[in-house]
Amino acid sequence: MTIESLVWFIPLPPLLAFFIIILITNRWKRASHVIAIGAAMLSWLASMAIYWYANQVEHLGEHPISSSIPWLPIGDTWLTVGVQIDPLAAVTLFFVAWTVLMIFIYSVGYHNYGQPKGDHDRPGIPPHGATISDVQGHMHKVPSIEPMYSRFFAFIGLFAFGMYLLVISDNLLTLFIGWEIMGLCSYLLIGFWYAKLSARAAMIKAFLTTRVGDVFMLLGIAYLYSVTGTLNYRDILHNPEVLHELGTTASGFLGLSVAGLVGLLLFIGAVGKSAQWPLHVWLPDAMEGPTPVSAMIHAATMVSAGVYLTLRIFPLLATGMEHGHLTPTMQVVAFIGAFTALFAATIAIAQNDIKRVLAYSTISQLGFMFAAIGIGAYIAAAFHLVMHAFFKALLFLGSGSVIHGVEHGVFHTGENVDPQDMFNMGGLRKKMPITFITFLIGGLALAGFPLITAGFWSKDEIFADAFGHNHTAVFITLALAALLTAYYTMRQITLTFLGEPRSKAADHASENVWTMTVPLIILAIFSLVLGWVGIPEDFPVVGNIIPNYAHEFVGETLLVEPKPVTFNFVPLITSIVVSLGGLGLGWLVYRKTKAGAADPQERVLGAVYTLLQNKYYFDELYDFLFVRPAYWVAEKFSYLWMDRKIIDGFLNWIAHLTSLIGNFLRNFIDMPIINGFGDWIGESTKKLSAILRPIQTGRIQQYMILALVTVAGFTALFYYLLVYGR
Amino acid sequence: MSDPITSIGNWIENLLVSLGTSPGLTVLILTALGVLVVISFVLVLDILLVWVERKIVARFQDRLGPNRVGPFGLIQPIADVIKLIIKEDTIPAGADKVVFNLAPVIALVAVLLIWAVVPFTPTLVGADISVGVLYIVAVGGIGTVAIIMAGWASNNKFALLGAFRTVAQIVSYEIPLVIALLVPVLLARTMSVQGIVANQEIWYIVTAPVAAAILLISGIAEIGRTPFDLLEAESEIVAGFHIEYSGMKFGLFYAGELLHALTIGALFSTLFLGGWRGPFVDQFPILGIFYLFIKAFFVYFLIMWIRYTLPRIRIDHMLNFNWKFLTPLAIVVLMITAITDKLLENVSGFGYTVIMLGVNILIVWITLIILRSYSSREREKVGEPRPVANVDVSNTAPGEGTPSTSSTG
Amino acid sequence: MVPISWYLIFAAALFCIGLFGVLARKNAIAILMGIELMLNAVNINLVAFWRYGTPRDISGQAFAVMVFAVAAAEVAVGLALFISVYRRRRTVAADEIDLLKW
Amino acid sequence: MTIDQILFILVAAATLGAALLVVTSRNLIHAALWLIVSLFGISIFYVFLNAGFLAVVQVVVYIGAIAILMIFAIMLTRRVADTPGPRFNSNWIWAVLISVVLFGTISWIISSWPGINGTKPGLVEAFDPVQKLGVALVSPEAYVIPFELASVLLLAALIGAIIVAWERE
Repeated sequence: MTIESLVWFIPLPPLLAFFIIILITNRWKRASHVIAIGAAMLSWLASMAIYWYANQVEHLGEHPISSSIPWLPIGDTWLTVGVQIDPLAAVTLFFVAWTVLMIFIYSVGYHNYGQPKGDHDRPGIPPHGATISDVQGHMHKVPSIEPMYSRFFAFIGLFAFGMYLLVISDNLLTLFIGWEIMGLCSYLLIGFWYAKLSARAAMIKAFLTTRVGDVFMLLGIAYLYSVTGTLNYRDILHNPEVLHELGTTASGFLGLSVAGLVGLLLFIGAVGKSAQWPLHVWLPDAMEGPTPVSAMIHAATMVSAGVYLTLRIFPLLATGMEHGHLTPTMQVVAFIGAFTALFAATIAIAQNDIKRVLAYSTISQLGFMFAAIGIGAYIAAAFHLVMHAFFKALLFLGSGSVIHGVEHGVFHTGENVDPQDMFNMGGLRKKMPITFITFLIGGLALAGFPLITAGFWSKDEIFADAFGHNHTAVFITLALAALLTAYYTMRQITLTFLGEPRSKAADHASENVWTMTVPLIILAIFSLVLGWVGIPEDFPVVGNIIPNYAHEFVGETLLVEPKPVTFNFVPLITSIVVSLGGLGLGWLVYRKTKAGAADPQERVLGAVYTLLQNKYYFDELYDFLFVRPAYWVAEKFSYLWMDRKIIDGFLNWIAHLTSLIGNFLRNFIDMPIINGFGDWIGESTKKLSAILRPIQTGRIQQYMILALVTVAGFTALFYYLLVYGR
Repeated sequence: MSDPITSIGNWIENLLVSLGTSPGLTVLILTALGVLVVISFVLVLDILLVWVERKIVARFQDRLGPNRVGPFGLIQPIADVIKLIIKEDTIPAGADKVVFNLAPVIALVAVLLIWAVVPFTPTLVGADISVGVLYIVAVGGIGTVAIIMAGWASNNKFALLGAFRTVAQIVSYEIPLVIALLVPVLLARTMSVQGIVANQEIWYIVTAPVAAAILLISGIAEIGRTPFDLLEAESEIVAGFHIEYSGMKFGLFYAGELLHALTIGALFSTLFLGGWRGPFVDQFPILGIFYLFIKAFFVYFLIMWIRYTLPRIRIDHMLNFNWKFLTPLAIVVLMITAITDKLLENVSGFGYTVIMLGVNILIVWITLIILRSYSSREREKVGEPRPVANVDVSNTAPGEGTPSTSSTG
Repeated sequence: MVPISWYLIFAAALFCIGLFGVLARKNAIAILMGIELMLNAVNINLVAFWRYGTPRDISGQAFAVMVFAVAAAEVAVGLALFISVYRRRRTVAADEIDLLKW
Repeated sequence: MTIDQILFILVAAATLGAALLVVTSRNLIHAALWLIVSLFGISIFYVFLNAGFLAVVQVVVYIGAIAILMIFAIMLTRRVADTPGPRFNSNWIWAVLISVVLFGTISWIISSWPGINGTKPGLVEAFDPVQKLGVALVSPEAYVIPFELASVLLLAALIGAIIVAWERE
């Protein structure tokens, strides 16, 4: 099988797994997860093979692995769909494959496979735990298996299919298809425990918010197709004529060029998907779903998809960019990115829910990437995307592990505490060491701890680019955001793992099964070592040990390979200072937090703290701006006035008229004439049948005799006619 | 002089022809004579069987058995017969006299009829009809009719029940019997019993042991001996279909049963043990009779062994055993034998035998594996603990409320 | 030497007896017996024609075998029907099973 | 009057007599037993006609299976099996009439058939009807389709009988 067909093969296993589980094994938990993980494993193998092969190819950027088939006839041409692996797709494939596989394996343990069925678990609510009696007859409360276990694996299977499709596709259309599939899956998975009101609200919120972005994105795609007549990456993004054409013609909208407008529209789609301000509101609520889902959405797949798309269309954004001077669209991107980075970081410092903190950190990290793209730091963005995928997946899975452990404690003690609130935790480093170590690694990576962690290198590169192309505003904003990032990361780690347990549940927390810990370890390793592939050559000391693989490999994707910025100490110092400073600050503030004590920030920040804790009241704002008016319109205008008065009134009038006519017809035509005739027919039939009835005696032998006599008579007749007749 | 019986036959024929009887009549007379000879021979043998049976059962039960009348009690059966004859012959009230009296006769005749196709020597066989095997089955059917006649005519609940049981058993066990019979037919390419024997250079018990086993088992069931003697389970239905019979009528049933056992033996040895085959039989065909009866008695002994060793099984077990095990196995054996035989069309005698034997062993092995898994499943189904009485009734559906009454397994 | 006509006449007589049974008997099972007789008469005819016509080709016997199969099936179903009728209505008299009466 | 003619007449008389008793005897069990007798006679006819296979199959199928089944059914419906009362239904006159007329017609037609006095063509030696029948039943250009159909029919009848006679509580 050729390498191209192998590419085609990548997304298929998860899809098949989805159908098999849904249709066949949905009652059979073991088979379900075996199938799902097997599928993930296959895709992983294929992806790794592709990745390895892609690394062998010289100038992959010019000659990507691609093949395509005609799909839809449009007029006289065919709309072709195909697959294409260029460096960007290759690296994306790399981290998607790894994280997806890890998450699949993790989910087995997370949903308590092998535990007894719950006492009164119902589908649609998280398992409440089961009561088992051991040999001495002691009753124990233990976690119980998820009632909709198979369903979950089916969904994430479909989700993985969507992501793979999006990554390998060679045109915006199939990318959009994968995009929407993921939208659906996130909807289904956020609302996985659909019996929880909050989950329902969250799923709808996520769906609608992303839909806003998707509408613009679809507009952009349609516009692009109308002007270029194709959606293929190669045809648009890889030939200078088209790019220049697009870049120079004005769209007549805000003075943007066509390229700029299309880029902007697509970017809005990415904003929706990647939860950038102002469409960020859905992501924190998406924490209602099971933690593997959070990891899936916030690290491996969905949010990355937004960045991936923006990276894809980078040539569109960048066309007409003389060196240093940004196009308006890129300015928008840079602004949104930088702003979101800071904005989300500020919110994150005031959250107590362990997963929400991570959610906001995700938003802010994505902000970093967008900012990087905005300032043209293509490679840095891609690099940070990969790194972030790994350590954020690690962090989410780690937090899930923490929650799981604390839940175990809750079951054990029967104490009624929220297992997600960091203020109920503490001291978990002794209880769950593996989780602690891995989480610590992830946290440090997120905070950009110097030299040893992956996050440091990627972030440092972003800083370097921002500084090197002297976009000072962006640089400062990102620096602040990085500081806050380090701060809340440390806050989280301290509250969760360090210090003394702040609740009996936390005291009784326990380490989880290997299916949950092994993925953590693997991801942790990646979050440590992977950064070293992106060390700039001219970095002091370690610079020349490893070639700057990320730069060489990913850089090929573009037509004109961006040259690395010359090394400068300012950004390096900055990133080291902010990370270490933030970490230290976080530790200082939270190192001795007592049980039930209020958050120390409250004293310092005061009202601002409340503001932050309520996320700048964005939900309320949107509620006021959009939701209420929508309700109002629906209630007052559409329902009462339009429906009731106008439409119903008209209909009632028609109905009245019709009934009048009907009555007339009935009284003067139907009853006398037609019915009379009908009745007469019926009556006469009755009389006739009354005469003929006695023949049917119901005695089979009489029937036979009758039949035989008749036959005999006919035989005689025919015999007479045929033999004597002649 | 190597084949006395045939020569005697020829002599009588010549005599008749010389006396001037028409050829058709001659054939008729000869046939009648032959039938007479065979029947009387077999019946005398039957009287001997009574003694054999009683002696052997005595040995099995660690007794001496009849030893008063005559040497080793050899005259005992004669005494029994006399007793049976002089016993009062009762006919129950409300019985259907004709049928009642007819039943035992038919029962015995049905057994005797089988001997018509049993070949005694290469040259001596009652009627070498081309569908001999099928004939055997057919005659078995007549025996069934006799039993049901007896059961119905006795106008007695137990008799009727016994008849029902018997017929159910016999009719169902006829199926594996017939299929097992088909295996030798397949191997010998003929339905004529004589032909089957003639084709057995290697006894078919070597080439088709599984079929032989099936035939033996279902044969025992056919004659209704332990472990299949539900038709006369004393503990349940007093004596089964012949509860009302006394005197010689009962004697006929009794003789019929004994003889049937021996007949099954003869059949088995004919179909699977090479019938009259044995050393020197080609020179002296008369030896065939002895060989045949030696083998037949051996099988008869086997049957008795089983009878006096095994307990009686329950009726549902009996039927399950037939329908769920014996019949499918028989069908499988028949098919596999046919296929293998077709595949081995041009394989020499020895290799053929070896492969056939191997195939049979394979079948047995697989069957055992299946049985083991089944039995283990059964065991755990039986072994699983019954739900305790104090289950949480709140979330159990009504009906499974008091599970202690519902016995598992 | 028996001429074929004997067989044919015999078969016809058997057939008519069976027919009479079918038409006249009260008990449904007796009616089945009549049907069996009729079928056998037909079989006799088939085999006789085979034997006297062209014994080389076996069609006559083949048809007879088919008739056997059909007869067996018919009896099985018929008796099952009568048993269930008996369960419901406590009778197997053909002229009392007249639910299809007007 | 050769010997096989005598045999023929004897057997035919027995068979017809038994058949008459079948349709007339008051006690159904007797009817069934008589049925067995007459079926046995018919199998003897098969023997006369050199159809040994059919003869034996006749005994197996009819006596071994069908008759037994009938007796079973009779015993299961015993309450009405030996009730006194008319054994014929109201219009048995018609039945007699039709039967007699039919018999007359058939015999008349037979007598007017040219090949009435046809005699058996001699069977050549080494001609095994059983083998030939077996081949014919499974050879595609002969009767394999009807054969399979018959087997399917039997299976259907089996299942149908079980379903119909099933006692549902």
